[in-house]
Amino acid sequence: MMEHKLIAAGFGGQGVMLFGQMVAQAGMIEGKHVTWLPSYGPEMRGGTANCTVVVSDEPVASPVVDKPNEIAIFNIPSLLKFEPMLEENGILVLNTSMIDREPTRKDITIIRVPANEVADKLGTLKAQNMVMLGAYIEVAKTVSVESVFKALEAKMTGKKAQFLDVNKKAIEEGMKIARQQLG
Amino acid sequence: MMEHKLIAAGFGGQGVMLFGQMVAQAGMIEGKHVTWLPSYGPEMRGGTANCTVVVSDEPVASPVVDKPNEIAIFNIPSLLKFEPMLEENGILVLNTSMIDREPTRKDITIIRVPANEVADKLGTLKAQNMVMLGAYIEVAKTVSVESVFKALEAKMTGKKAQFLDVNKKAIEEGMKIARQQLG
Amino acid sequence: MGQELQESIVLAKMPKSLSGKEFTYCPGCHHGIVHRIIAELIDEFQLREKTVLVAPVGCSVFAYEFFDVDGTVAAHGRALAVATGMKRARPDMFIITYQGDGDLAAIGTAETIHAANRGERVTTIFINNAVYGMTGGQMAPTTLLGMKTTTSPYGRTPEREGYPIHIMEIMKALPGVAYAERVKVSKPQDIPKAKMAIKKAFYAQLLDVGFGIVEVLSTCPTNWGMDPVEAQRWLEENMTKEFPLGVYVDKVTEVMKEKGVK
Amino acid sequence: MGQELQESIVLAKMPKSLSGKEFTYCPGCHHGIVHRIIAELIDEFQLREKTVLVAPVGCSVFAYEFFDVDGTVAAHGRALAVATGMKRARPDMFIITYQGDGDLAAIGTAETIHAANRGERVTTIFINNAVYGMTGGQMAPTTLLGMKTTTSPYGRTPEREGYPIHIMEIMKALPGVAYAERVKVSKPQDIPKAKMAIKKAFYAQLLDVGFGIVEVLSTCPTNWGMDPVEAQRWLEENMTKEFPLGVYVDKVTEVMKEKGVK
Amino acid sequence: MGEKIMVKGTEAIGEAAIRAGCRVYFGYPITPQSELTEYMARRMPQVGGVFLQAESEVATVNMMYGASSVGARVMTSTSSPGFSLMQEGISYMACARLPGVFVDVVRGGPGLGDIQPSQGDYFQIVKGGGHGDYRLPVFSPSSLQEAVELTIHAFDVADKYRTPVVIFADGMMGQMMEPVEFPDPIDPSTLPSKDDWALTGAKGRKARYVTSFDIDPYKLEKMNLVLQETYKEIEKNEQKWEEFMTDDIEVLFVAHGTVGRIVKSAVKLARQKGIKAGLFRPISLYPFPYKRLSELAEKVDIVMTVEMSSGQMLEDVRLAVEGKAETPFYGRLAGVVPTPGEILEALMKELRR
Amino acid sequence: MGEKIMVKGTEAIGEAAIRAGCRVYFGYPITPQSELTEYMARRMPQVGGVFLQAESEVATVNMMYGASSVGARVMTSTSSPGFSLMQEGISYMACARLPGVFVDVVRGGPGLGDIQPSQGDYFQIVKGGGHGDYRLPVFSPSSLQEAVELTIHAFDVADKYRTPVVIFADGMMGQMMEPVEFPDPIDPSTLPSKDDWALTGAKGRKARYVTSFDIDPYKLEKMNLVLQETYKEIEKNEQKWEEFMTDDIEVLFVAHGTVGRIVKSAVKLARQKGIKAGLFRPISLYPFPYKRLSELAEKVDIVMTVEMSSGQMLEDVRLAVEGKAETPFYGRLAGVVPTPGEILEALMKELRR
Amino acid sequence: MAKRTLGYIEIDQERCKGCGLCIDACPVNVIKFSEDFNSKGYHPAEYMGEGCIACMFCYYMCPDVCITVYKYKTPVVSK
Amino acid sequence: MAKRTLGYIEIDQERCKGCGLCIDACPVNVIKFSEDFNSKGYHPAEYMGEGCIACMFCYYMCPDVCITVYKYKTPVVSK
Ligand SMILES: Cc1ncc(C[n+]2csc(CCOP(=O)(O)OP(=O)(O)O)c2C)c(N)n1
Ligand SMILES: Cc1ncc(C[n+]2csc(CCOP(=O)(O)OP(=O)(O)O)c2C)c(N)n1
Ligand code: SF4
Ligand code: SF4
Ligand code: SF4
Ligand code: SF4
Ligand code: SF4
Ligand code: SF4
Ligand SMILES: [Mg+2]
Ligand SMILES: [Mg+2]
Repeated sequence: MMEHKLIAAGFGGQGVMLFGQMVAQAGMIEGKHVTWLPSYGPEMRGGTANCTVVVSDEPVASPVVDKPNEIAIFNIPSLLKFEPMLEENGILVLNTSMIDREPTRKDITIIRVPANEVADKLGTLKAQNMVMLGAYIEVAKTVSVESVFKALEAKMTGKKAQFLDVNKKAIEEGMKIARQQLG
Repeated sequence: MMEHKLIAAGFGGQGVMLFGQMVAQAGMIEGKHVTWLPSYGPEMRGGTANCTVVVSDEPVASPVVDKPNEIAIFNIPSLLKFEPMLEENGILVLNTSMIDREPTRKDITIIRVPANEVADKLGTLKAQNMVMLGAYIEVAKTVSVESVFKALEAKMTGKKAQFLDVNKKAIEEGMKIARQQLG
Repeated sequence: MGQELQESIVLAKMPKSLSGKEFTYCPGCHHGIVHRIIAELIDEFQLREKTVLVAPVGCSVFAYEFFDVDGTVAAHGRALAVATGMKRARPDMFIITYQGDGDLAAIGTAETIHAANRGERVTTIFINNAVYGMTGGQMAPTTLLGMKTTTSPYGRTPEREGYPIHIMEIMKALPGVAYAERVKVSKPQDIPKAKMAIKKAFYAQLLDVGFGIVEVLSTCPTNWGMDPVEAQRWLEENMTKEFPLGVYVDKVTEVMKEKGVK
Repeated sequence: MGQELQESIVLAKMPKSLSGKEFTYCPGCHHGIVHRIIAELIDEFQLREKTVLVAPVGCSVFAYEFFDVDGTVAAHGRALAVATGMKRARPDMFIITYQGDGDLAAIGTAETIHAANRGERVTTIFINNAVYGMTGGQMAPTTLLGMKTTTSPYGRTPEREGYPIHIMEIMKALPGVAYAERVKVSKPQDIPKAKMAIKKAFYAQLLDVGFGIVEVLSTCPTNWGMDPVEAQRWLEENMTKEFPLGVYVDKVTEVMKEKGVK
Repeated sequence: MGEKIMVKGTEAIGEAAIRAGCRVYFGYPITPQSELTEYMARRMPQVGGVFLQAESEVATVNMMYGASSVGARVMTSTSSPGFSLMQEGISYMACARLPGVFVDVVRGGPGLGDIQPSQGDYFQIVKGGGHGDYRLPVFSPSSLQEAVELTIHAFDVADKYRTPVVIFADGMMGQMMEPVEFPDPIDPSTLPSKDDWALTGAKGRKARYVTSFDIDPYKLEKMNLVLQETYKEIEKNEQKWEEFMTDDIEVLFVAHGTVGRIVKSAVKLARQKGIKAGLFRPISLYPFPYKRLSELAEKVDIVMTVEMSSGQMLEDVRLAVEGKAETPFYGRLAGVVPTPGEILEALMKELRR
Repeated sequence: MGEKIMVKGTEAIGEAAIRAGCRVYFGYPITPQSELTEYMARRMPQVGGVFLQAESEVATVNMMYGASSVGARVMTSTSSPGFSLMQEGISYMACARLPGVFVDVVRGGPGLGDIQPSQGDYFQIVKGGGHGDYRLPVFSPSSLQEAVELTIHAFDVADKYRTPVVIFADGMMGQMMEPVEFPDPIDPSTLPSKDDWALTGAKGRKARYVTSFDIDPYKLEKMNLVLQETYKEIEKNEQKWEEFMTDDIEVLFVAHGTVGRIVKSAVKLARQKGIKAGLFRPISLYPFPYKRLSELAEKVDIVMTVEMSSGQMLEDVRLAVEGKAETPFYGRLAGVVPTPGEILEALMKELRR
Repeated sequence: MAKRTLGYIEIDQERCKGCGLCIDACPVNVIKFSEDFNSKGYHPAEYMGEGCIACMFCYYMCPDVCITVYKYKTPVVSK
Repeated sequence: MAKRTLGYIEIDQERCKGCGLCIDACPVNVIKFSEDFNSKGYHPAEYMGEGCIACMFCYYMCPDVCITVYKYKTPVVSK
C-alpha cells in the first residue's frame, strides 16, 4: 500500500490551499481515499498557511501527519519548519522564486521550481501554485495529470473558467521542469 | 437527650416565621443547639408558610424533620397537612380563632388557643402569634419564658421596641391558657 | 336582589381567552388589569387559535396558565428571542411576549433591542413597575432616583446605581419598531387608551408593519409597601414624571388607514 | 539623502504609549490609525501609568499588546462589564475599552447600554466597520442595507436581517452618557477632529462627568474586498450616509470650561 | 445516496442538516465553525428555510427554544465559548423537552483560548454544563461521512426523545475536507407530526403549554422523573461505538472523534512493532458505552485513553474499567493535535513501566 | 471570635465575606439567594466597599473579571440558572488565573425549575460547566458555622492559587437560621499583595496583561500546563471531608452539604436499629477526597450515596470505590428534600437484597 | 332625590382579593367591602344593590376580573 | 519652478505594509511605493526625497505608525 502524506506550505495568498485541494480532489476522482486538512490561520489575516493531504489506497486513519513523505514549499519559513520533518527518501518540491537558500537534507529528492518566473511568463503570477502542482505530480506520481485537470475543471466554473487554460498550461510547464530535473 | 422538633404553620402574614425564630433564638440563649428552617414560598406572594425549628442538647443533624414531635397550627390547610405527621404523644397547639374544625388524632396533647380573640383584646391582632408562642412554651417546655423575652428584646429594637410590652403580655396570656387546659 | 328579573344585557365580563384560573398576583396588582385587556383583544381579533403567549420570568411567570391560548415561559430576559424563533418558524402565528422591567430592560436588553431593531413581527407588553416584583422588591433598571428598594437600601443615586432606563425613548432610535407607546392603567379613564395602544401593537404584527411594544406603568403594591389604592396615587405622582406617557413610534396608524381597518 | 544634516525638529512620531510591537491588522485597516490617536492622548495626558486597556474579542483582540499600558482582553461583548468592574474597584485608574461593532452592538448590547446608562466613568472607543472582521466578514449589526457579507450573501434586507443599528442615536436616550460623538478617520482632515472627540471622551472620565464614547467609522479592506484606498472612498460615500457624523451628547465641554481645561 | 463529493466538514454537517429536513437555523459567527453558519446563510433561502444570525449565542439558544416549541426541526452551531453561553437555554430546552441539534466545533480553551482543534469541552458537553439534572445525547464523529450520518441521526434522536442533542466536533473536523456521499433529502412535510405537544395554536383543542417550570417541587420532581425515564431509554437504545482491531488485543486505546482516527494510525504503528493494540472509539459519548468497554477491559492490562484534553473522557473510561486494568492517559491541550507517533511513544512508555 | 448570633445562611456567608476582607460585590437577584445580594447592598456602603447590582449574571461575572484583574477580593452569589449564565466568564477567569468567590445557592432544575433546595448542579459546578480544561475548587458546607469558615477559606484558596472558587450551597443552607460565631474581621489592607500580577498601572515597570488568549496553541498549551500544575497542588493540599461514626462501619453513606447533615440523622436511626452505619461527607467536592473514600470503601459492602439530584456526585463516589463495594444511590429531585426516615428506608431496601 | 339605576354588577367574591380598586374607581360609590371573609381570607367587594350607572369603571380596574357588568334595558328609578 | 521643501519624513519600511494610505494622503505627492519588497513581502512606501511640506497627513493616515515627520528649521529651496 502506498500512502502519500503531503504538506504544502507558504504564505497566505500563494495558493497552497488550492494546491492541496486539487491533489485531494484528483485522488478522489481516481477512487482513492483522501483527506485535506488546512492549518487554519488565526482569526486574523495574513501569516503563513499550510495544508496536509493524505492520498491512500486504504481509508485514511489520521488526517494529521507528523512525518510527511512529500512536501511542497512556497517560502523560507515553511522550508525551515518542514524540511526536518520530511521522511527519509522523501520528496521536496521547492519554489525557488521565493526561496534563495538551499535545503540541507541530502537523503531526499529535491525538485527546484522557479514557479513565479514561469507563471509570470504565462501571463499570470497567480498560477505559480499550478506550476508547483505540475512539478509535484510529476515527481510524486500521486495522481495523474488527467485527474488533476478534471479536478480543476470541477473547481473552475463560472467566471473562473477563463483561467482554466492558463492553469493547465502552468501545470504542464511544472511537469516539464520536474521531468528535466529527474533526468 | 431531648430533641424538640417543631413545625409552625399558617398563612403568610400570620407571623409563624417569627414564632419559630423566637423559639430558636431563646434556645440559643439557653446554650442549646438550634436550627430554624423556613419553607420559603414561591417567588410569588401569598400562600401558606411554615417553618421547622429543632432545639436539642446535641448538635442538630437534620434541620429537616419528617416527624415533628410538636406542631403549632395557625390555619386549616396546615392542620390537614401536619396533624398526620405528628409523632405519637406529640403536642399540637391550635389557633382556634382560625380553625373551626377538630383534630382527629387521639394520641396527642392538644392545646386550643383562641389566639386572635386574645390578641384583639390586647389591642393588636398581630400579636396572635405571641399568644400561640406563650401557649407553646408552656406546654412543650422547650425554652423558658425568660429566654423568650430576651429573644424578643434582641429582635424588637428601634421603632419596634414599642410593641415589646404588648407582645410579652400576649405571651403571658398564651401561657395562662395552656396552663388552664393542662389543668 | 331581583336584579335578574329586570331585563339586561352584559356589558363586560371575563374574556373568553382567559383560562379562568385565579391570578396569583397580589391584591391590586396591575398585572391582572393588563392581562384582561390582552384577553379582550385576543377575543375581539379572534386570535385565540393562533396565538402563542410567551411569559417571562417575573411575577407573570404563570401568565401562560391564565390565558386560554398556547404558551410557554422563556428564560429570564429572553422572551423576545423565543418569540423571534417562533415567528420566524411559523410566520402565520400570532406571538405575544409579556415582560417585566427586570426581564425586558435589564437582563434582556440585547434581546429586546435587537428584536425591535430587526422589526420582528411580534407584540410585546412591557410591565414597568419600577421594581423586581417576583424576587422580592430589588432595584429594577426603571427604579426611580431616590427610591429605596432591597438592593438600593439608601435610595437610588445616579452615582452609585445609575439612572432609570427609558425604553420607549430607546425604541425611537430603532428603525424596526412600528409601534411604541407608554400608557398607564391606574385610573378607569386610562383603560380604553391602554387598550387602543395594545390594539395598535397587535396591528403592527397583524398588518406586517414591524415590531409593536406597549409599556404599561404599573403598581407593585407589595414591594412598594403601599396599599393598592395608595400605590396607584404614587404611580400617578411619581412614575409619570420620569416616564412620560405618549406615543413614541407610530407607523401603524397610516397602514391601518391605507388598509381601511380601525 | 543628507536630510539629517539640515537642522530639524520632530513633528510627529510613534507615541510612547505604543509598545512598538507590529500591529497584526491587514494593510490599510483603520484600527491602526485609531490606536495611534489613543496612544498620543495617553501620552499627552500622562496617563500611561494608570491606564488599563480592555481589548475586545475582534480583530483588536491583541490591542493590549500594542500599547505599553496594562491591559486585558474581555470576553466577546463584555468589555464594558469588565471595565465597570475595574473602575468600581479602582476609581483612581483610567479605563479604556476598545470595541468593534459586533462586540459592542451585537452580543454586548446589554453591557454597553447599562454601563452607559449608569454613567460608568470609563471611555469607550467603538470601531464601526460594518462587518465582523476577525471571523471573516459576517454581517454586523451595523452592516448597511443591501450590503453582501458571508452571512447576508443575498444582501442585507430589512425584512430578513433587520436594520443597521445606530449606537450614537441610542446613546442620546441614556442619561448616564457624558460624551458621544461619531467620527471617521478616512481623510487626513478627519484626524484632528477624531482626536478631539476622543479627548473629550477622556475628559468625560477624567472630570468625573460620566460615560464617554466615540464611534469611529472604519474600513475593513479585507472583508469588504477592496483595496485600502478604495475602501476609504466607499466609507465616505456610503457609511456616512447611514451613520451621520457629529456630536450626539456633550456634557463635557461645559465642565471643561468650568474647570478651565481645554 | 448520490456521488461522492469533497466538502469541508462544516459544510458536510450543514448540508446533512438540510437533507434531514431542518429548515430553521439560528447562529452566531465563531471560528472555527463560521463556515457552517455561512453555509446555512446561503442554503436556507434556497430551500425555503429560515436563516437568522442572532445577536449572540444567548439569543441563539432561546430562538431555538422558540422555533422548536412551535414544532420546527432546528439547528445551531457554535464553538466552545459560544456553547458556554448556551448552557442556561439548553437546560431550559432539556426540561421543556424541546428537540434541537447543537453542533459544537470545539476549540482550545479555557477562556478565549485559541481556535485550534480540541476536546476540552467534554465535561461541559457530556456531563452537562447547565444547571439541573438533565443529560444530552452526544455524538462524536471521526470522519465527514460519519458526521453526515450522525447529523441526520441527531435530528431523529432529538425528535424521538424530545431532547436537545449535541454533535461534538472539533476544529479539525470542521475544517478538513473529505469525500462524502449525501443521502437523498427528506421532505420536511413527511416528518412525524409534533401536533401532540407543539404550540401550534389552540385550535379545536385546549390550550397547552411548554414549560420548564413548576413552583411545586413534587410536581417538578414528576417532570424530572419523566426525563430520567427518557434517559434510561436513551441509555438502552442509543449507544454507539466502533471497535478497531480489538479481536486479539493486549492493550486497548480509547479515543473519540478525530483523535479516534489518529489513534488508528497509532494502532497500526504499534502492530508494526508487534504490539497487539486496538481501539475502542465511543461514538455516543452520552450514552457512554460503559458495558462494552468494561467487557473489553477484561481482556487487557492497559486501557489507554487519548484525548485532546487533560483527561475528561478518562473519567468515563475509569467508570467502565472499574480498576480491572491500568488506565493511563495521554493528552494534548489547548488546540495541540497529537500525532500518531507521539501516541505510540506514550504507549511504549507505559509498557516499559 | 465573638458571640454566637442567629443568622440566615445568606447573611452568614455575606458577613463572612466582609470579614474576609472582600470589599467588592456584584450580583443579580435570584431566589433563593437574593437575601445575600440584599445584605451586601446594605453592608458594603457601611464598610466603604463596592456593591453593584449588575444588569445580568453575564455582566456580573465579567465585572468580577474586571475587579479581580485590578487586584480586588471580589465575590458574587447566584442560583442555578444564573450560574449557567456565568460559565463563559468563569472559564475566562480560570484561564486568566483570576481569583474570585462564587456562591451558588442551588435550586431545583433543570430550566426555570423551582426555588427549593437541590444539588442538581453538581456536574456544572464540580466538573466544569464552562468550556476548556479547567477546574474550580468547590466547597460544600453543611452548617452555617461551616459556611462562614469555608467562605473565608474560599477567599484564601482563590488568592493562593489564583483561581475562582465556588461555595456550593443550596436553598436550605441559604434560608435556614443557626447560631454562628464570626471571626474577627480582616483589615483588607493587610492582605497579601497582588502587585506581582494585577493590573495596577504600569508605574515603574513594564506594562503587563491578564489574558485567557494565545493564538499559538503551543503557547496556550503552556498556559494550560500551568493550570494543570496548579490543580495538582490543589488536589494535594485542599481536600477536606468529615467522617461521622465511621470507626466500626458496616455500611457507609456518602453525602455532601445539607444532605450530609440529614444523613447524620439517618445514621443515628440506623444505629438505633443495630445497623453500623457511618457517613463520609466530602467538604471539598473538587478536589474530591477519592483516596480517603477509597480506603473506607475497603471496609464495607455498601457505599450508599444520597443526593438531592439524580446521582451526579455518585460518579465521583464510584471513581473512588472502583467496584470494591456496591454503590447504590438514593436521591430526590427538583427541590424535594429527602428526610432521614426515607433515607433509612432506602438503605433497608438495599440491605434486604 | 330620585336615583336612576342603569345597571348592576356581579362580583365573583370567591375570586376577589379585596384590593379595593373597584371601590376607588366607582364614580357613584356603590361598591363597598363586605364584612365577611371569603375562603382566601379577604373581605371581598360587594355591590350595594342600587345606583350603578353601568359605567364599567369597576370592571376596568378589577385586576382579578371578578366583575360582570350588566346594563338594564330600561333604567330603574328609585326615590 | 522653485520647490520649497519644509521637512522630510522617515518611513520604517520593515514595518510598512504597503497599504498606500500615506501616498493617497500626501497633498504634494512626494511618497511612492518602493520597487523592493520588505521581508513581509510588501512594497513599502518611500519618500521621494524632496518636496515634503511637513503637513503630517501621511503620519495621520498611516495605520501602522511607520512614519516620522521632521520639520526643517529653515526650508530648503530647490529649483
Ligand atoms: C437567569 C436568571 N436570573 C435571575 C432570575 C430571578 N428572577 C426571577 S424574576 C426576576 C425579576 C423580575 O422582575 P421583573 O422582570 O421586573 O418582573 P416583575 O416581577 O416585577 O413583574 C428575577 C431577577 C432568574 N429566574 N433567572
Ligand atoms: C462568545 C463568542 N462568540 C463569538 C466569538 C467569535 N468572534 C470573535 S470576534 C467576533 C466579531 C468581531 O467583530 P467586531 O466586533 O465587529 O470586530 P472587528 O473584528 O470587526 O474589529 C466574533 C463573533 C467569540 N470569540 N466569542
Ligand atoms: S409582587 Fe408586585 S408585581 Fe408581583 S404580583 Fe405582587 S404586586 Fe404584583
Ligand atoms: S479583517 Fe478587516 S478589521 Fe480586521 S484587521 Fe483586517 S481589515 Fe482590519
Ligand atoms: S359599573 Fe360603574 S357605577 Fe356600576 S358599580 Fe361599576 S363602577 Fe360603579
Ligand atoms: S377590584 Fe376586583 S379584586 Fe379588587 S376588591 Fe374589587 S372585585 Fe375585589
Ligand atoms: S508630511 Fe505631508 S507633505 Fe510630507 S510626505 Fe507626509 S503627507 Fe507628504
Ligand atoms: S501608510 Fe504606512 S503602512 Fe501604509 S504604505 Fe504608507 S507607510 Fe506603509
Ligand atoms: Mg418589575
Ligand atoms: Mg466590526
